[in-house]
Amino acid sequence: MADLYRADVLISCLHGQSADLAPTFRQEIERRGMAGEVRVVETGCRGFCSVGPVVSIQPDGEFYVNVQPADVPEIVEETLVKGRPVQRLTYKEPTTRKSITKYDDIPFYGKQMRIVFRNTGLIDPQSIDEYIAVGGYEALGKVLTSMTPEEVIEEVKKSGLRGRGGAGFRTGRKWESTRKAKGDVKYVIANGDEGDPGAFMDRSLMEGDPHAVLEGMAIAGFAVGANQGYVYVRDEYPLAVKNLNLAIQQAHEYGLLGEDILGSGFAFDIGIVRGAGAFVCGESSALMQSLEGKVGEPRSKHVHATDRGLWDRPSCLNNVETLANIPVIMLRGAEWFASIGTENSKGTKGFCLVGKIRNPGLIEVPMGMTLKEIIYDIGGGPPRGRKVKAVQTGGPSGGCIPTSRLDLAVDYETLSQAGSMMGSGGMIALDDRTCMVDISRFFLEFLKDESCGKCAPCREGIKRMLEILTAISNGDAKMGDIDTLETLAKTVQAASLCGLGKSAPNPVLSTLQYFRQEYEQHITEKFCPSGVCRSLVAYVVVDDKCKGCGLCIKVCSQESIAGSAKQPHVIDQATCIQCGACFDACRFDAIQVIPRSQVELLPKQEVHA
Amino acid sequence: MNKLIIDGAEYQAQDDQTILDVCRQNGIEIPTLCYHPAMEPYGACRLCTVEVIRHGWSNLHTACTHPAWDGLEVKTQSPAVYDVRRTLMGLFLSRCPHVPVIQNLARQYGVTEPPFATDDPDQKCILCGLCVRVCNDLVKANVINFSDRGIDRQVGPPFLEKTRDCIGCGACTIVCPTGAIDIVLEEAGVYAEKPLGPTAAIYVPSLQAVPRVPVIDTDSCIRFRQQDRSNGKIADACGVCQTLCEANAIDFDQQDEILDLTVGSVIVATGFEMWDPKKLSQYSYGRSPHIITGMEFERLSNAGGPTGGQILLSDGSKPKRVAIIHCVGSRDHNAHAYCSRICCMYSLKHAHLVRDKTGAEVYEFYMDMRAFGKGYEEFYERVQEEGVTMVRGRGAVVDVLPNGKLRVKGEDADLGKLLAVDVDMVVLSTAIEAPHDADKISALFGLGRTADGWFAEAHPKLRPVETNTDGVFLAGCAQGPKDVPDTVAHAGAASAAVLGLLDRGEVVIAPTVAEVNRDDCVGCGDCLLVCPYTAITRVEGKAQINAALCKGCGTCVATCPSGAIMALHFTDDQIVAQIDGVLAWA
Amino acid sequence: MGVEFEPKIVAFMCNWCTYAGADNAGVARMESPSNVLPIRVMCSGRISPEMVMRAFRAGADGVLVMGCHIGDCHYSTGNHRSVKRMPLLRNLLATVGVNPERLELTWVSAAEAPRFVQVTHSFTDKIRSLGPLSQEVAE
Amino acid sequence: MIDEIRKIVAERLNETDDKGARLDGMVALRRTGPAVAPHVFVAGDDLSTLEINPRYPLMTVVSRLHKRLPDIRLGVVARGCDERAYVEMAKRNQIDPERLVILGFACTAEEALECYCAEPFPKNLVVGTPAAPGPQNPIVAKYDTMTLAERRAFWKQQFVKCIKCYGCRNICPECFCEACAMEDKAWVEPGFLAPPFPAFHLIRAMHMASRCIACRQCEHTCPAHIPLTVLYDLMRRDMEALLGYVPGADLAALPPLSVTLEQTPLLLGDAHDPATIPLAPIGR
Repeated sequence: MADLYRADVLISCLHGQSADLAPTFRQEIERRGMAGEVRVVETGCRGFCSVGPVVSIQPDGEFYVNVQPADVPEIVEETLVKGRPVQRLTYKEPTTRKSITKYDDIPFYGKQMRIVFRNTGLIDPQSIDEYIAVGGYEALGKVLTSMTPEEVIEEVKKSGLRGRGGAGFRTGRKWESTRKAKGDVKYVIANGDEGDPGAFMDRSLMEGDPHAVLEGMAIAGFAVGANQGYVYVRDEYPLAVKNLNLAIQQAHEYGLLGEDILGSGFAFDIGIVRGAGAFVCGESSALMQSLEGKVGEPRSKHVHATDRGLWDRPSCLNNVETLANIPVIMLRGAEWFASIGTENSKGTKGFCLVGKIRNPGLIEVPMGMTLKEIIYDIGGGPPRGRKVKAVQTGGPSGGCIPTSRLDLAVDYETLSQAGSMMGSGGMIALDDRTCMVDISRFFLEFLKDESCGKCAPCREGIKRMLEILTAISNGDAKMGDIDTLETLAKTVQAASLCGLGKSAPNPVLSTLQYFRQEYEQHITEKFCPSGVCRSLVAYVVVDDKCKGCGLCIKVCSQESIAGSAKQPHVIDQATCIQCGACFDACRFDAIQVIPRSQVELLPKQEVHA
Repeated sequence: MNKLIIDGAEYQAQDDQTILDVCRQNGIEIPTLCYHPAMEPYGACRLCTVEVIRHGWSNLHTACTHPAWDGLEVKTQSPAVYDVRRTLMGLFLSRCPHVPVIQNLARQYGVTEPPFATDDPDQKCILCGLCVRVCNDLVKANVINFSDRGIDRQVGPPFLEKTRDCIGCGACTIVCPTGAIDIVLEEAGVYAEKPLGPTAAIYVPSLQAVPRVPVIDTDSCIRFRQQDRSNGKIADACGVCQTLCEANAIDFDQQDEILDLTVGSVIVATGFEMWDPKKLSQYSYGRSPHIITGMEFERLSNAGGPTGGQILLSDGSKPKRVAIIHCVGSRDHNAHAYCSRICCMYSLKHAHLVRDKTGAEVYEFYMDMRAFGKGYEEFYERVQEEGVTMVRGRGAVVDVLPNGKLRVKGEDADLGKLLAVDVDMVVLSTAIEAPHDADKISALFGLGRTADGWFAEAHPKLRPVETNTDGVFLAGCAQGPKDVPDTVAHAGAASAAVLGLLDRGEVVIAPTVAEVNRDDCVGCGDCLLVCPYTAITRVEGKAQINAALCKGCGTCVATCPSGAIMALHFTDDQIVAQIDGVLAWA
Repeated sequence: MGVEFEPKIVAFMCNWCTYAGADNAGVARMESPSNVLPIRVMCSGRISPEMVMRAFRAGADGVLVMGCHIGDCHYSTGNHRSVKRMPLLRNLLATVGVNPERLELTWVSAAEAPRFVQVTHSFTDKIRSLGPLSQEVAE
Repeated sequence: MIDEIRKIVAERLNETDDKGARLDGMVALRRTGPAVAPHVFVAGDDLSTLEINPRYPLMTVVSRLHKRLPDIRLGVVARGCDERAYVEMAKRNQIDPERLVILGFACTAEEALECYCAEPFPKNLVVGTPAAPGPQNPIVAKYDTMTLAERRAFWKQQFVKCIKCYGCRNICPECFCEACAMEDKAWVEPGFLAPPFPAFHLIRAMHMASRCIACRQCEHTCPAHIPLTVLYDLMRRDMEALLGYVPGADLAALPPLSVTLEQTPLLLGDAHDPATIPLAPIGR
């Protein structure tokens, strides 16, 4: 058993610069002779990205943000030796600037409900003992000793759990189909091929709580009658691979994987398969092709993978997040789980909340929470002076939901009906400095590279849609192009081979649905009101608003702005590259976006650099 | 039996059929590009998209991949289907604006002009993957595949570099719907195919072949190459020809057989091989397409050959001057010392053909004209009268000039001068030589070979078709260079020798066998050890020789310590008498 | 020693290789020394030490034993015996003081008419230089 | 020693084997007055006349008995050379190993010295302790340094004494042929005494090539005191060097001159080119 310690220092955000934190802490604690009393634990992600790296001291729960190695001696001196918080490093509530010392009191976490991410950031993911200490593998024990596979499936069905990968297929039904499928050899596959740009839920989970995934897989294996599982992880997640491998090894040592688990006679083993990082390999048939060692390209599937999947054998493919829910459901019961969420969407969902927002990060909320609550209450709303224009959900294949519909409850059906999708959990807040044409273009740019290119509508259609969007951005489009774009988008949606292609037009279609006027404005007025499409806009100083503070001069990378103190400044249109840095910097709204065409009409102004 | 409704009418389908199968079977037209009946459906071009209504839900699916389930309702012509196909054809036409198949299909859906900008007007590939699948799944040559992803996807060999793995089977060109693949032969020249030998695994041996049916070259055919020859099982590879042959004329089970025959006589008629003129670099063979061997000239001038029998240069023009060089590799101590016997006469024939077909000037470099046969000298005179320039002297060197012309240098022995002639084509009358694997035949039958590699007859004058192995005879060039009449005569003699044996019905064995004097035999058994024919056995403690098995080598005689064995006709006394005799005489 | 000494050489030849080679040499009008007195046997394996001794005894100054190359024996392995027997006999000659060079074993195939000529010439030259055996034995 | 041999012979004659069979007799030497002669002792015989001296080729007797009486099972009181003779004879069907029990005894050191014997004891040693091998014959030891002329002179001097009595052949246990090449007029002209040099002795030497087991009987017997074993020792030496064969050593080894190169390869030189097969050194 683990030794007893007086206190734990939990260090999150183990990427990049924070890598030095743990050694520094250990050195400092060693220097002070407290090595036997205080333990330094490198934990998984806590989701609160805007303030990382974060350190929390247990058991009292002091929570320090933006911790640098230089801060370590002070934390050790103050908190661990003298028992008082370091005010300098506590979290400050953004509006009131009030200092919040304890983790539990931070509003970012207040509205969240952490089921999937119950352990990440709190336990050492490389220690199976810690996972067991927080109730890990209890569910597996319960399932193997007291339940039949049918009962497990029934429980999952009753819980209402649906696939967290995005499509929302009912997990219980998938398990049942796999169980009923003919075949001696069956597989459980965990999909950890998280491909959405900016999304890292699966990664945080696999890095921060790998055993939760393994336990979920073992239970799934028992339920569907599989003895072999595979975790498909992208190779860009080396820590996830490392922690999962370690976890598998430990579970073997503890008899929680392998032959005759817990004396039940049930055998289950798990292998890690590393994908090379192709978005399309998140698609189930492409993933299985890749697992089989072939090129990750989707197949037409009129026969479900539950009947003929990996190596043509019945295969149950679940997202890692789906699987991490399973142990909790088994322990706390389907009814408890079903009590969370909406009628058709039960439980919680993890999101990666990013974009023009104050508290970006990884969150987990109950299904049914409105977008507004997520964006404002958890995300802290847009930065000063900005307005939320839309929320993009569902990753590159998702859609944009306008401000007017922010009271939408987040669940599978509602999001679909609004023209977007749940997806794997990307959520991007777009503010009024976001151009909807540009955002469509951005996603199609991503998909153009990530489409496997097998089927013609996806490959050729995305290329053509992107061409039209680029033309619109550049002011080269004509009115009929929007109709062509829409026709193309609908064809790609209807005719593509796999989910990637079928959902690829979503960004275009949803922005067309809600922001068609913005598209038209780009074409008819040759103007991008958000100031993003550079060919269409010019930035000018509004003389009577300019206080001559010079901030814009400082931020201009092109040295295109000139002006004396307290005198209105001038932008040299000849050298301005329309980056908008001045616009974002100005505290007096003295910089204005105007159509590029109007530059000619401006009075000639001398610019003195 | 599944029942489904297609465009309002009911059809029946098997469980393993797709919607496309049912439609094709019933004459319902559905356009396809990436589909081929010989291969698994792929579902990439999406052109066969149809509307499928199941349990009241309507969805678009590709007919090629969707099973023809019971109770489906399928619409192949609905507005939604039409719209999808129209948009798709717009995309295809924009990609490949000048491919007739695409143009025609697009026109059917009302698309006459590419709706989008064309990147590459010469693009023909629609990435349907048929070539990739035929190469990998059917042919199993695994030479081409897709590279890159998304809009950068393209088809090619690994790293898009030339590969030696391509076997040039051409299956990809056959299945390609848009004609995007060409087979380009690396070696340029008139001879679009090599002058000798086929280029594909299936070919008609000769245009003049009777019956004129193709054959499969099992050494080149991938299907046969991949079969496990040890157990004779044919691999499940390729079979494109069988799949595509409408007459069902291809039967892979027709195999070469190894027949076990018990025979009394064998005629070895293994013929000759052509000597490779690359072995003597002064002839520059291989450095110009216009330096060819006599055998290649035969192919070139053959009506079934690559030029239909015309004698042409690689640019398609007729040569103006041709040199024919005799004794290339024959009568040459750097190659074969012997005379190949046939070259003089075929060279004269070639000269005649060149004169006849092109009117070109012909220079014939000869050392001696060996026109020894009946009518041969007359032919020689006729060719001379046709205006062929005869140069007596070895054609020594052929140079390839920078302008592509060929310069033949040699000595005109009659004039006593060195000579150089610039010509358009050089025909090398190369030597014939014993087959490269004659040593195996030699070991198999215990045949002797002469120094130049030909099989040795039992006696150069008295037993010209027999060998030293009883029952094995030689015919034709296996024994040495011969022209056709001589070969026929020699083969006739060999046949007659065999027939002589057959006619007798009994074999007379040589009387030179060994005999045991049992009185003197002490039964030591050394003779049993030496006998290579196990002709000696021990009977009642003493050696006994089976005269039918004994070949009379006499090794046992020399071995017997007791002097109890006698070699008939080579007895000790006889040999001693010879020894004494020759020494007395000397 | 006589200036005009011409050695007498008994050459045992196997029927299939050497004899045919000698025959071919003759057909090709190649010249081989008349000192060489051919004795045809079916196989070099037929030649016993007694026979060699007998040749010496009967007046030969040298004895050549010729057969097929190893592996080419018409009787498969007859020459395997010769190649063991003759070297032993050469040693025995040396043991009793007779120059062993007077006995030579060599392989000449039917195809090797030139080799036959070369072997017989060089052996004759060698024996010529050794002088008469009778003189050697009489010493 | 002789007492022990007699005792053991008595025991063996009375012993029964697994099948209850007894030896039909024991071949040994028996004193008959002043001389000794081979004798088959049977059970109950007076063994006090059994002798082991002098040396006598008893295997010749065994061979004749085996041939004459196809069922007889014998024992033999044998020296090392007797046993070696047995090996070569059995190999050539002159003795049936199934019907012979060898009761071996070791020669004395003095005997080994006299015989220049390299192995003065049988492998199947029952009585006595092995004596050290005798030295090499001094003539053999210096032979390599002798020139051809010296050798020729030496042998001519020896062979001229030969009276063609065939004693060497008659005493030899390995000379069991029915007809002898030395008497064949094709090889040896009759009417010459001494026999022509060197054919007569070389024919016998070649016949002994894979047989001579160095028992020295021929030399002991020779009335002309020709040192025949010098010739045979040199022959044996060449045999071993060229073909690796030591007569009398191994019943399973095939007679090398009668088998193929695959069965017994040349140890020196290349059979494909006989010119490469070397000769033993000759003095200059």
